[in-house]
Amino acid sequence: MTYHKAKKVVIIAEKMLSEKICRIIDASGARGYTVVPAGGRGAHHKHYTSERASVVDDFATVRIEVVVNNKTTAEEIGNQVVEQCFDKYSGIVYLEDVEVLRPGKFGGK
Amino acid sequence: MTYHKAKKVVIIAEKMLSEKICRIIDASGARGYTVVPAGGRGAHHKHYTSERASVVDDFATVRIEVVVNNKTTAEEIGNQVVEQCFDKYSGIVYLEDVEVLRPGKFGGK
Amino acid sequence: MTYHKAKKVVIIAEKMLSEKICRIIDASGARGYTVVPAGGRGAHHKHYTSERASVVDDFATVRIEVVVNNKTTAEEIGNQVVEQCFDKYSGIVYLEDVEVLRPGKFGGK
Amino acid sequence: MDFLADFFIRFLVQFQSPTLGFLIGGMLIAALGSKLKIPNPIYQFVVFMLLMKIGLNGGIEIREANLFAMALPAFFSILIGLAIVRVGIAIFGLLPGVNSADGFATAGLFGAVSASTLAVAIVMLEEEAIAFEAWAPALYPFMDIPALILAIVMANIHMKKEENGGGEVDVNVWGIVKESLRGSALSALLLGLALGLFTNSGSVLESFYEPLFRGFLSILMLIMGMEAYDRIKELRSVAHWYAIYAGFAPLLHGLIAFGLGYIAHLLVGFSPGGVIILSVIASSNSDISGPPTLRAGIPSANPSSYIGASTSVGTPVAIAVAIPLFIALAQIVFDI
Amino acid sequence: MDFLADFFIRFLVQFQSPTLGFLIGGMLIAALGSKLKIPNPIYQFVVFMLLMKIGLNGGIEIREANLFAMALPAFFSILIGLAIVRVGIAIFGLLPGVNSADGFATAGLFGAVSASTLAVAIVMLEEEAIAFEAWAPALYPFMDIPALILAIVMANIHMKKEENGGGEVDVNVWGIVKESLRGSALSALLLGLALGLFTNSGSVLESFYEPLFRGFLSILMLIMGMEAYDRIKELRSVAHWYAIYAGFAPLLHGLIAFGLGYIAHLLVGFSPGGVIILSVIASSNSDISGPPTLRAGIPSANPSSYIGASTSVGTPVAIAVAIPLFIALAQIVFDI
Amino acid sequence: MDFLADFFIRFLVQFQSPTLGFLIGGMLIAALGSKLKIPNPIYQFVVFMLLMKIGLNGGIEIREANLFAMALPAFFSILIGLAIVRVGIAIFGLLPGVNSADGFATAGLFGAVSASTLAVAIVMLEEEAIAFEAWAPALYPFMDIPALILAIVMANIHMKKEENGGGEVDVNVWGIVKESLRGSALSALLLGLALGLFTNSGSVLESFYEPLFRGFLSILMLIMGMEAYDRIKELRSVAHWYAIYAGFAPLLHGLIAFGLGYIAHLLVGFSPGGVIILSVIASSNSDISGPPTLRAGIPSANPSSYIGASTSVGTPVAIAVAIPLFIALAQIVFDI
Ligand SMILES: Nc1ncnc2c1ncn2[C@@H]1O[C@H](COP(=O)(O)O)[C@@H](O)[C@H]1O
Ligand SMILES: Nc1ncnc2c1ncn2[C@@H]1O[C@H](COP(=O)(O)O)[C@@H](O)[C@H]1O
Ligand SMILES: Nc1ncnc2c1ncn2[C@@H]1O[C@H](COP(=O)(O)O)[C@@H](O)[C@H]1O
Ligand code: NA
Ligand code: NA
Ligand code: NA
Repeated sequence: MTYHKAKKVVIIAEKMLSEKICRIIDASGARGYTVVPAGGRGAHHKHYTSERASVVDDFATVRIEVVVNNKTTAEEIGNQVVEQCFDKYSGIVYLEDVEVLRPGKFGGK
Repeated sequence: MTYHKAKKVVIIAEKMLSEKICRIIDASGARGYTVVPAGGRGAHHKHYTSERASVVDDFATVRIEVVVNNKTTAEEIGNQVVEQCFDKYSGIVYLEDVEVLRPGKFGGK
Repeated sequence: MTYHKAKKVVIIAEKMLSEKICRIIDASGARGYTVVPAGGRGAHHKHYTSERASVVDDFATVRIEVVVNNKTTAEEIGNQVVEQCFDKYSGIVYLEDVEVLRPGKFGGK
Repeated sequence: MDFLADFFIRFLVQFQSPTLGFLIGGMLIAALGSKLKIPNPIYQFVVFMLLMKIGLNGGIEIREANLFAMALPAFFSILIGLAIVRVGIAIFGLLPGVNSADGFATAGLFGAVSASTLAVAIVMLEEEAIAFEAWAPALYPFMDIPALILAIVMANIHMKKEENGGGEVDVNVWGIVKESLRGSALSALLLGLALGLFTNSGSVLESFYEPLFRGFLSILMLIMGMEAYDRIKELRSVAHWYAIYAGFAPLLHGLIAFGLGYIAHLLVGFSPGGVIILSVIASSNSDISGPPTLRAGIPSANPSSYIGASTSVGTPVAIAVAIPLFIALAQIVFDI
Repeated sequence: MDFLADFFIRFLVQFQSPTLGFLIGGMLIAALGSKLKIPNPIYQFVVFMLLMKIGLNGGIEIREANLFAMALPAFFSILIGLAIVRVGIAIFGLLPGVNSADGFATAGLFGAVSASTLAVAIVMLEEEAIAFEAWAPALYPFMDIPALILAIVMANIHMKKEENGGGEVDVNVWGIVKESLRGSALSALLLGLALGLFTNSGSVLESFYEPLFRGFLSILMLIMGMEAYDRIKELRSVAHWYAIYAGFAPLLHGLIAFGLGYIAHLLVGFSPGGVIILSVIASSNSDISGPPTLRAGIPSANPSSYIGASTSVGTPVAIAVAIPLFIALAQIVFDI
Repeated sequence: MDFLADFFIRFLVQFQSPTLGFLIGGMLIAALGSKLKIPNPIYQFVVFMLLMKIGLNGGIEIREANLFAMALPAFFSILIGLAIVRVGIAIFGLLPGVNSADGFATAGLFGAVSASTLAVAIVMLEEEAIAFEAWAPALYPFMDIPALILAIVMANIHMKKEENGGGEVDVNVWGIVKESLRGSALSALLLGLALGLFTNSGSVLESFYEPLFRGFLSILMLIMGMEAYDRIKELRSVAHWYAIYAGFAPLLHGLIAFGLGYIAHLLVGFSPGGVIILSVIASSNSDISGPPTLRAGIPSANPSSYIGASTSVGTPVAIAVAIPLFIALAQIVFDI
């Protein structure tokens, strides 16, 4: 089996944005994504992990990762998320190089 | 302290496969792995994160990451997982370049 | 929008160390970090994920990731964590190359 | 005519039961897009509590029971489990556009048993003051396990045939039995039975598991209702046959069991309440342990088809239609 | 003078209430750095249990209620919600160093309603054996939703004006209503009301939701106490005006409501207990559904300012000061 | 001879206790590979509920207690905690193949106290209708904290000596005290005590914490049983001495405490039930707060050795052997 170059986009954002972000990802042509509940601290304020009772659950953060088989789609997802979500809400986006087997599974437009 | 090149393998799979995948990792000579419960959407269907009551818990997904100090072991783990698990069940695998301190901790065969 | 090179540090450690590690990160000049509860196996012993009742919760592990906009800060965080925490406790650290939009958000000293 | 009128009145009255109310309420708020969610750890704990209570109760009362009387109903349970699967596979074989692996898995799931449906039946019988044998809920594994085994074995024989024109098929039957017994639902039930049988657990049952039973059941119904609605989307993405099967199969299966239960009533004095329990077990379809067992045993089957059919249609029909139906039927047949 | 002495005695006695004890205990152990934590799934479940109980109770008793009597208090609730927001925005507009978006959001949060404060009031009234209309807790959404809508609409108009000198502002009012009703707190309350109204849920209420109510409330208070302390740090990072506002606003809002409640008492016989409930609803500030709605509706507001003010100051004041105050006031005014 | 026969009968009868049943049941289903799991949030909540109940109960009854009577047992508790650690360290020092850090940590863990074992003892005494001083469970920290401190201090002195031939050792004793008191178990116990003492918490205790106590204890026992089995693998990977020590130490420690408790009985009228509580506290080993404190204080010790020994052997022996043993012993010695 051979490994093929691909791109991963990681988005860390408030939980309440996750639906919107997933719609952006779906629209980009990516074939899937993975979501993990997270906590953390950023420029604005501290977010608790989902383990501890927190009166405002929606302010917890999630970490979403998407692997796509080309750079353009990855950058496009990143751009869209920053434009549509991160002008007003907290969050970060970054890209990484990865290698995948079966690149067909990771479609991009 | 100096940083040494190493490889990370990330596997996202149905929870029910996690034991089998951990056995593959152990057999590869890797010295450890980290597991995080996850949710997501893939080619087949949507998986909920473990936070929400889901009647079928075993269908949630996990994200497993393994750092090993050479490319061959990493690729071998990826190949084994795809061959033994992902013909029938859902999941993805990808590799990444990382840099580690103390490479001795990340044995490979 | 253009993407800029940056570094990510990932630290996997026992939960009880997380406060100390967050202090190291804050001191480094990084602008934020993200924490995810994890389980896993390492050189020493097995850690359960936080889903399963475990009599000793503090021994669960966490995965902390920090994105900073320069290599030196990243390496410095890694060095500090290994020196101050991992002589006695279990854990691993690794660095990765990432690309970010808005590099100003990821300060380093 | 009188029968039907009588039947419909009894049937409608049960719709005021809070248990059904929570089920329907769950569907409703999911449909309205409510963000209310019951956390997963609570769900797992609720299921544990219900099965532990059913187990403890059975274990304590079984001590005085004549277990020989259980032999025939247990045998019938095995028979019913196997029959449901065979009939289901035959039906799906005739339907166009149904993937064969999906058909095997769906038939297996409907042959297997739902712990939550069983819990509802127990509460409903208590409400109606209809007695049943303490060991009746313990018929569960006798129907559940054979059904799962048969479905997996037949699926594997079929796959092998398609791949290489037949030949040796080795399915690890003992592995399936073990996996079923180890599942969280059956484990809790059997542990409860053992504790009820061997320890003085009467006081903890009465002070804790018993009083919380109906309340936790109401919460489970809420969850089942929300899931039922959520899974409809998945169900829509597969052939309609699954939904149609899931709509009528619970009633058919329950009727088969009612017939055999009636025979057991005549032969060994199986109580009317026991006959209802047997019918409900048959009409239920597995929601907790069945799906992972089938996922492992028939990996090529698409979970969306069998889980969608079961959670969105089969379970609501079993709870909201089959249980009141078989209670009403028994009340008329046995004149209770 | 007699009034004041009497008042203080009544007031102090209530500090021995275990409910307040758990709240203060929670603050204390958080301040002492305790690692005790109540897991998040338990918190979510506790909130569900409390609201489901309040809902079921209301639903069951509303059956016999004369709902026309509800019209005036409901209308007053809307009025109060709107007034609180307008007054709040006016106050913050006068204060120096207050970001306008933050002011709008804080005013909205204090106009909205806290389910936990409401639950405490219900327990306190039961302890004091003061009766209230079964539908009184259902006044909650009548005050909550208009307040949130008004705050969000006014904030958006203001932002638009600043950006482009006014012009069309379109705020999705129906969207805010839907989002409020779909929030986990209101969903649970309304579901409970519906189940109480339409099903025979009396037995499950009595056997499960009712007996666990006070215990779960004690746990909720512990959590609120710990959160109150934890958020103080966040509150410190913003202008002091939020804390000052949060300290006196609950009393002011409660007094406005008490006055209108008194009028309803004279006009339509609104009970003294109902007047207390109305006052407490007004003095409370939303902790569960309000913050996410405001976060979505006024994204430029900094959550630290409004959540800090509400959780660390507003809620403790509403629970520990406003509830005993309005009970004592009612006892004197209505001579009960 | 009569004594022994009598003793064994009393001892065996207690094996039918549901509490022990759940413990053994937990081990059994873990050994059989069951997938049943109690979610972590439920476990944390169960522990909170148990300790809050013990605390509230103590706090309420302490009001009327003569606290001077507590002085001698409290002093003895400190003594016992210190003695257990010294003796334990001496024993491990003599054993071959035992890493010294691991020995210090294990001795510390067995000197410290288990909240769950204490809860079982309280239930068992209630079942046997043996009275004890309301403050007896509050002896817990008097034994727990000194034991942890001594173990950590001695370990650090030892390490320093090995590293640089002695010299200044500075261990933050006050830090250890604080960390112990802040741990989730002691926090809940002390918070409960304070609330019981200062608020009218009788009603919430009676309506919530009290009735759920035995049921939640049964769930805790199930978890402890499953963990005991799971940790055996870890225990196997370390020297056998830990298991051997863990098997007899609970009895030895309990006997020491029984002796001192007897003296307190003679001197200040410490009740037989109190003597049993003291013995059980001594024979227990810390499962919740001890391990993290030791992990922080003696980082070079391998948690597998001390947690394995404690969870897999020490706790089951303390619960299943020591508690019935000391009850039976007290029944004979005090003729109750
Ligand atoms: N430099 C960073 N590295 C990793 N995660 C970050 C970083 N900055 C922010 N985050 C995550 O993004 C969330 C929101 O950040 P912010 O928008 O800065 O408030 C935080 O809660 C963190 O989880
Ligand atoms: N392109 C992707 N990027 C990230 N995660 C993915 C991707 N595709 C699939 N996954 C994850 O892998 C799981 C199974 O995917 P699948 O095999 O496509 O059903 C999903 O639930 C996702 O969590
Ligand atoms: N090679 C590895 N790859 C990924 N995670 C690891 C690796 N080694 C250790 N870990 C994680 O680090 C934790 C502590 O490891 P250790 O210090 O080796 O006991 C483990 O529980 C794992 O979660
Ligand atoms: Na069935
Ligand atoms: Na308000
Ligand atoms: Na001890």
